[in-house]
Amino acid sequence: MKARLNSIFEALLPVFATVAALLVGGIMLLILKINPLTAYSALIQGAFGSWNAFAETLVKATPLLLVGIGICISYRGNVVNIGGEGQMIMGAILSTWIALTFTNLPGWLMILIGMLAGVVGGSIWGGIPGLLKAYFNVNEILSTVMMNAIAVQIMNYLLRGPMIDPVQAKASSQIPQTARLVEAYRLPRLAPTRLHLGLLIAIILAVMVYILLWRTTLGYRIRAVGQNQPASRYGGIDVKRYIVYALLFSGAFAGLAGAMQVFGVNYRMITDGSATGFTGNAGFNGIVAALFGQLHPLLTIPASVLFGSLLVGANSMQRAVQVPSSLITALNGLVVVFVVSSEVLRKFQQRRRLTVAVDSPPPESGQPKAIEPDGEQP
Amino acid sequence: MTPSGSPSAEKVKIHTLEMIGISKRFPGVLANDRVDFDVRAGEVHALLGENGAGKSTLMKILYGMYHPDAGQIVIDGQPTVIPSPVAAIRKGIGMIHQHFMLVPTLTVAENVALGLPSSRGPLTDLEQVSKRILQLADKYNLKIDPKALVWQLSVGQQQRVEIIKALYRGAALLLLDEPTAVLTPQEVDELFVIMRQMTLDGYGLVFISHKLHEVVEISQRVTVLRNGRKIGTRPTSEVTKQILANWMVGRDIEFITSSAQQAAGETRIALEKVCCDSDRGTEGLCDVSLEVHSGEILGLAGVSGNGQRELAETIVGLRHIRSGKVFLDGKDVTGLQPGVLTGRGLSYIPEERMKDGMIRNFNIAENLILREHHKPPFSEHGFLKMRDIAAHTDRLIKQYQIKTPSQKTLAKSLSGGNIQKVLLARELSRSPRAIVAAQPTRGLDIGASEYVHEQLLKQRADGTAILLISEDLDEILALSDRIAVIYEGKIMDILYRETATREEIGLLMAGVHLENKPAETAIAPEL
Amino acid sequence: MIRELFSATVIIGIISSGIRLATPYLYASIGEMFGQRSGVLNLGVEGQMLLGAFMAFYVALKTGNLWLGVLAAMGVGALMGLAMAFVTVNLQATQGISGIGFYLFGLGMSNLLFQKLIGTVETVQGFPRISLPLLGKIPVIGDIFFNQNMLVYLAFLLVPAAWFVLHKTTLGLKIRAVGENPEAADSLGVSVSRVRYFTVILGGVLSGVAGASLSIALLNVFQQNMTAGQGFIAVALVYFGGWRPWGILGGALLFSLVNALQLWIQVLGVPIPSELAVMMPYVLTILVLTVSVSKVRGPSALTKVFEREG
Amino acid sequence: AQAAPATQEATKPLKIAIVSPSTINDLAFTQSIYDAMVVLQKEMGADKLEFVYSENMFVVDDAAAAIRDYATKGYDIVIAHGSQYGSSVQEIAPDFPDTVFAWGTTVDTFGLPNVFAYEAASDQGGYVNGVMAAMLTKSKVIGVVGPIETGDAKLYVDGFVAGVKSVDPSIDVRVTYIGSFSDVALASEAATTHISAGADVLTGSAQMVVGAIGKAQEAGAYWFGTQADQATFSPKTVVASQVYHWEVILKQIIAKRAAGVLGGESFRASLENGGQVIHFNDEAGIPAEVKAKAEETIKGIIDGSIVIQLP
Ligand SMILES: Nc1ncnc2c1ncn2[C@@H]1O[C@H](COP(=O)(O)OP(=O)(O)OP(=O)(O)O)[C@@H](O)[C@H]1O
Ligand SMILES: Nc1ncnc2c1ncn2[C@@H]1O[C@H](COP(=O)(O)OP(=O)(O)OP(=O)(O)O)[C@@H](O)[C@H]1O
Ligand SMILES: [Mg+2]
Ligand SMILES: [Mg+2]
Repeated sequence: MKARLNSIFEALLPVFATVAALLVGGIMLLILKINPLTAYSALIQGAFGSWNAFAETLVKATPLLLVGIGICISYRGNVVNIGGEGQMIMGAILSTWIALTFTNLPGWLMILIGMLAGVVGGSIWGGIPGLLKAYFNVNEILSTVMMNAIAVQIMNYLLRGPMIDPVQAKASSQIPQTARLVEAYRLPRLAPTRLHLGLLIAIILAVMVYILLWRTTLGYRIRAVGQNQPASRYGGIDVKRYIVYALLFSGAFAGLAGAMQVFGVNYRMITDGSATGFTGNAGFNGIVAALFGQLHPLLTIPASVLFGSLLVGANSMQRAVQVPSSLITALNGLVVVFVVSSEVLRKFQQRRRLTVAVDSPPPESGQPKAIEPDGEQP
Repeated sequence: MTPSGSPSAEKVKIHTLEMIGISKRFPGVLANDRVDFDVRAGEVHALLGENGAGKSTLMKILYGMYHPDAGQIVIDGQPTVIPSPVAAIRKGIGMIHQHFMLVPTLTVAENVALGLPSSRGPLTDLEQVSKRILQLADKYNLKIDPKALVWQLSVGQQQRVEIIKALYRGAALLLLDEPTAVLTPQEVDELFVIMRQMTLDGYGLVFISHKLHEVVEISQRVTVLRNGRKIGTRPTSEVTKQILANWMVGRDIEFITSSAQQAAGETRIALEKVCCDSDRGTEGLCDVSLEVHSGEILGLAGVSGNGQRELAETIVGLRHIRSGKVFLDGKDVTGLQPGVLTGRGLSYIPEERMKDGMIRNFNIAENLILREHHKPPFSEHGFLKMRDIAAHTDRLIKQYQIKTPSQKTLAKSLSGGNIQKVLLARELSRSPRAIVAAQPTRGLDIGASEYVHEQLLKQRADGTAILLISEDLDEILALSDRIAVIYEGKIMDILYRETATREEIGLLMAGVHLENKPAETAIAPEL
Repeated sequence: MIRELFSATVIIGIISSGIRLATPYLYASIGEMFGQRSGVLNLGVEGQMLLGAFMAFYVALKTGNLWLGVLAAMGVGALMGLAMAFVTVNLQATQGISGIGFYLFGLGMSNLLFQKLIGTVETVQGFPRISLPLLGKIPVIGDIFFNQNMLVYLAFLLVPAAWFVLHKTTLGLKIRAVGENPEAADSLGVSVSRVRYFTVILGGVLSGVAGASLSIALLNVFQQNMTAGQGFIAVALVYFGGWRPWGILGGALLFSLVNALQLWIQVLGVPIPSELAVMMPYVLTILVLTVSVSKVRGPSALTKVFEREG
Repeated sequence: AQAAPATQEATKPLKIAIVSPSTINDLAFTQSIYDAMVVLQKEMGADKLEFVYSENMFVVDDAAAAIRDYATKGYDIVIAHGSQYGSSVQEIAPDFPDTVFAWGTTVDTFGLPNVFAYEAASDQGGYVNGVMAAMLTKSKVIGVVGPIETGDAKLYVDGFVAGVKSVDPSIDVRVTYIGSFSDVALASEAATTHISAGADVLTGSAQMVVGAIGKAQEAGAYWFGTQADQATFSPKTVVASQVYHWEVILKQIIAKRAAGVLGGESFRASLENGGQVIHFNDEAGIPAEVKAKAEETIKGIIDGSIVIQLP
C-alpha cells in the first residue's frame, strides 16, 4: 500500500519538478516585479527570435558540444573530468601562441595546425590527471580542480607578460590580451552572423566520437575499463593506459573548444583574471550539456543547442527586462537541477514498458499431474 | 529506523508460515506464478529449481525485499504483509543471501551490530555485541573472530557471519539461499550440523540448493519450482534424486563421470616452484610445482582460500609471481600479460564470473569478444567488425543454447546458468590448448552443471589440457584423471583418480598426510 | 630575502594565516566527507557556502547577533542540503551534475539577495578574537593558536568530533555501511535514504557555517562570489584526506599554509612572477598526493544510486 | 548644426546602454560607471536620459552579444565598460555606423568613426595617494594588495609607488597580487601579511579588497582607496579614495554626439578634467600638512609641473 503510494508519488516527481522549475523561476521574477511572460518570451526571442539570435545560440553551443562529447568519453571510461576549464585554456594558449608566432602560413594550414595545437594543449592538461590517477592513484576530481586554477595563473602570466599584445605592452592600459590573429587564420564565418565553421567540425567530431566509442577497439576498451577493471585486465587490456586515454581524449576536445573560441570567436586571448572570462564556463556547462544528452555523443548535439539557447536567451532576457544577472545564474542552476532530476522519469517509463510487455503465460502442459501438495508432515 | 530485534534472541516463535498464490513479475519474466509454499518450526524445507526458476525471488518476497504482485503470507494463521526486511526481521524471519550481504570494510561485530539499537544509546556497544557473538558462536560451534575485518575472511567464514547476523536478530525462521554453493565438503558438513542443531531448537529452515544429495541429506520436505511455477511439495523420504531432477528440468538427467583417460599427451601447463602473495598480503602460494598434460583433466581439490585463486591467476598472468616459473607449451611465459597468453591458446574460466569474467553492463555480443576484440575476425585496423561479431554471437548462442531474448541483452540480466554458458562459449569456442577452469559449476543447477561437464570432457577428448579447480569433491572425482590437493598454498600430494579415496583427499585437504592420521577427520557426504 | 622567510615573524605569520585560511575548508570538507562516506558526492558546496556566507552576514547585520547569523547560515545550508538529498536520493539525479546546478543556484541567489536586501558592500562587527585563558598567554604558540575567533576554534574541534561520530557511534556505523554496501545496510533495516538525507543535510549545514566563518568571523564583509572557488577546493580536500577527518585536517592545513607562504614570498619581494607564487598551493597539493604512499580507496558506493529492486 | 540634435533631444530621450563586468554594486569598477549614469540621469532628468545595463558580463562573447543587441535595439550610445571588450567593439561598431560606441578603459578607437575610447589616469590618483601614504607611514613600510598584475590595477599601483618614492625613496613599498578579482579571503590575508611584515599604510585595487580594508581597520593601519569612495565602508581607516567621475567623460561624449561627432576620439578621466577626484575623508583625521601636500601635488599634476614616471 505505502509502497504503491511511494511509487506513484515517485513516478510523478519529475512532473512536479519541471512544473516547479518554471514556477520557482516565475515566482522569483514576480518578486522582482517582472512579468514572467514578458521575461520568458524575451528569453525565447533572444535565443531563436531571429536568424542572428539563433546563430548566437549555435556559437554558444559549439564549445559546449565539444567539451560535452569529451565528457561522454571520460564518463564511459568512468572518470570524472571537471578540468574542462583548464583544458580549454591550455588548448587556446598553445594554438594562439603558434598562430601568433607563424604569421604567414596559408590560412587553411594554420587553422589546421591551430586546431591540432588546441587538441595537444588540452590533451596534456587532461593527460596529466590521467597519469596521476592511473599510476599514482591521485583522484581526478582533486587533480582537475587544482589544474584548472593552475591553468588560469599560467594564462594570466602569459597574457600580461610574454604573450601580451605589443600594442598593450606600450599602452598605459596594459590590457592582458594577446595580439589579434591575422585575418587569414580566422575560421570562416557565415556572415553577417558570428556562426563559424567550428560548429560543423564539432558535429562531425560528435559523430566520430560515437563511432570511436561503439565501433572501435579503442572505444571498446575504454568502455570495458570503465565498467569492470578486473574483467578488462583478464581481457588483455592494459587498464591503466586506458584510464589515461579516457581523460586525455576528454581533455583533447576541451582543448579544441578553447582553440576554436580563439580562431572562431574572439580572434585573440583575453583574461579577466579568472577562467570564466575566456571559457564562459563552457568547461562546466559542457558537462551539463553532455548529461542533457544522456552522455551520448549524438544526443549531446541537440542538448548543447538547448543549453546554449538557454544561456544566450537568458542574457537577452536580462537586457530586455533588466533583471539582475545573478537571477539568470540562479535560473540556470535551477534548470540544471530539474533536468538532471527528470532523468528519473525516463527510468520509470522504461520499467513500465518492460513490465506490461509480458503477460502471465498459459499453464504449462507437460506438468507432472502425479504430484499434489501434501498436508501431513512426515 | 532500527529493528526491535534484540540480542536476547528466540523470543519470536513461528509455528507455521504459509505463502499462498504468490505471483511476482519482473520486466520480461514472470518470476513467481501463483506459488504456494509453507514452512514449519523444526523442519528443513528444501526449495529446488533450475537457474531462474524463481527460488530467490520467492525468498526475497518472504524477506520483504520484493513485493508480490499477488498472493498472501500467513504466519501462524495471521495474514501479514512484509513490506521490508526490517519488518521481516521483526517477525522473526532471517535470510542468508545467495550473494552475501556484508560490508567488507567493517568488522564482524560491526556487521552484526549494524542497524540494531545499541545498549549505549547513540554510541556503539561493540564489546557487548562481540560477547554475544562468541556465545552464539560456541552454542553452534561456529569459529569466528568478532574483531576480524570481513574482507579478510574466507567465503565459508563470511557465511557464518551471515548466520550469526540472523541468529543475533532472533530469527525463528531462516531462509538459506544456496548456502552450500560456495562451501567445501567439510564446510557443508559443519553447516549441516548447525542446521540440525537449529531445527532441534525449533527453528524453521528453508534450504535452497542445486545439489540433490544435500537436499536428500538435510531436508524433511522438498518443493520444486520450474519457470516460476510450483511443480509440487513432498516429504523428502518419498522422493529420489532422479525424480527431483526430472521435476526440475522436465526430463531425465544421467549423472556423468569421465571415461577412463586415454594416454596423456605432452605437457601443456607447467609450474616450477611458484611463490606469490595472496590478496591479503600473506603468502598465497609457496613452491608450487605441477604439470597438466594434453588430454588430461587435473583436478585441484582444497578448502576454499588455500591458494586456488592465486594458482589460477598466476597461470593466466593476472597475478605477480615472486619466484618460480610458469610454462605454457614448454615456453616460459612467466610474467606475460593475460592478453598474450590468450593469444597462445590459454583459456580461463574465473571463479567469480561477474567480477572477473564478465562485464555486467556489456551485452552478450560484447562479452563474447572480450578476450579477442582486438584480433580478426572481430576487428580490423582498430575498427570492430559488427557483422562478424553478430554472426559469431548468433552461432555461439545457438551452439551453447544460451537462453536470452537477444544478443543485445545485458549480461547482468542473465541467470547464473546462462552467464556461465556465455563464459564457456567464449573460452571454449577458440579450441584452446589449455584451460584453467575455476569452480565452473558453482551455483548452477544440475542441468547446467551436466552441460558444463560435457563440454569439459569434450575438450579433454580433443586433447586440451585442463586444470579443474573445484571445491565440490564430487565434481573433482567425477571428472579428473589426476587429483592435486592444495593446502595453505602448498600442493600436498597428487593422486590418481582410480586409486584415490574420498577420505584420503579429505585428509589432505585438512592438511594431514595419511601416515599421521589425526583423531577427527573431515569426511565428505557419501553419494 | 630568502633567509627572511625563516625569521620568527614570518613563520608565526604563516602559521596563523594558515590557520585562518584553513577554517572554511575544515567546515566544508568535513561536511562533504560525511556525504561521500555515505555515497553522495556533492559538487554544490561552493553554492552552499555562498548562501551561508550571505545569510550569516545579513542576519548579523540586521540583528547584530552573530550566533543568529551562524544559525541562519546553518538553516540555509540545511535547505540546500535537503534539496540536494531529495534530488540525488529520491530523484536519483546524477550527483556530480546536480551539484553543479546547486552551485550555480547558490552563486546567483546569494548575489541576488545581496543586491536586493543590502545593495552595496558593508561591514559587520564579526566574531572577536578570544585569547583563551592560560593557553593564550603562552609566548609565541599562544598568539598563533589560542588567539583566534570562536568559529576558528570550533572548526578545529570539528575534526576529532567528526572522527568520533564516524567511528564510535551507531550513526557513524550506518554511514560507513551505507557508503560501502547499501544493499547490505538496507537488508538489515538501515534506511539508506535516511542516512544519506542526514549526511547531505549535515554537509549543507557545515558548508553554511564555512560561509559564515568567512562573512562574519574572518572577513566581516559579503561580496558577490566571495568564496572564489573555495567550495571546489573543499571537495578536492576530501579526496586528499582520504575520506578521513585527520587527513582532511592535514590537507586543509597544507593548502592553507602554502597559500600563506606564497603571500609572504610576494611580500618579501622574492623575484618570481606573482602568478607562480599564487599557483604554489595547487601544485603542491597535487605533488604531495602524488608522492604520498598511503593509497586509500574511496567508499565503494560513492556516486552510485541505490534503489531496491522489485 | 545645433538645431537638429536639439530638437531630437526635445522629442525623444537619449538612450544609453552599459555593458560591464562584475556587478553594479561591486564598490569598484562597475559601480563607478553605474553611479556616473545615476548622477547624469539626475542632472538631465529621467525624461531626457534613459539607461540600461548588462552587468556580470565576465564572458567576453556574452558581452559582444549584448553590445550587438543594444546597437540593434537602437540605443544611441553603447558603453563597453571593460578593456576586454575591445575586439568586440572593433567588430560590431562598423555594422552600426549611426550608433556611438564608447569603450573603456583604453585609448584605442581602432580609427573607427563611431567609437570613442576613454580611460582613467589611475596613475594620477595613485600618485597622490602614494604621496599621502609616504607622509603617513611611520614604519616606512607600505603594503599594496592587487588582483592581477595588469590593466587599470597595475596602472594605479605603479602610480602609487611613484608617488611614495617621490616623497621618500627609502620607503619600502611591498606589492602582492592575489591572482583573483573575487577572492576576498586571500586579499584580506594578504593585507594581514603586509601588516605583520610591518606595513602601517595599505592600499589596493579592485572589488576583492573589501576584506583587506577590514584588516587595516583592525590593525589601526591607514587605507587608500581607488575606483570608488571606500570611506563609506570604513570611515576611520580610509584616508582618501581616488574616485572616477565618468559622468564628466560621458557629458563630453554626449556633447560630441549632439554636435554630430560619433567617435574617433579618446578621453582621459584625469584630475585635470575632474573625471577623477580625490575624496578626502576627514573622519580618518588626516593631518593638515598631508592634505595640503596632496592638494599641492594635485595642482602639480594638473599644471604639469609633476610628471609621473612609471616603470
Ligand atoms: N531484480 C530482478 N529484476 C529483474 N528480473 C529478475 C530480478 N530478480 C530475478 N529476476 C528474474 O526472475 C527469474 C527468477 O529469478 P530467481 O532469482 O528467483 O531465480 P533463482 O531460482 O534464484 O535462480 P538461481 O538458481 O540462478 O539463483 C529469473 O528469470 C530472473 O531473470
Ligand atoms: N537487476 C536484475 N535484472 C535482471 N535480472 C536479474 C537482476 N538481478 C538478478 N537477476 C536475475 O535473477 C536470477 C537470479 O539471480 P541471483 O542473483 O539469484 O543469482 P544468479 O544470477 O542466479 O547467479 P548464481 O545463481 O550463479 O549465483 C538470475 O537470472 C539473474 O540474472
Ligand atoms: Mg537465486
Ligand atoms: Mg543462483
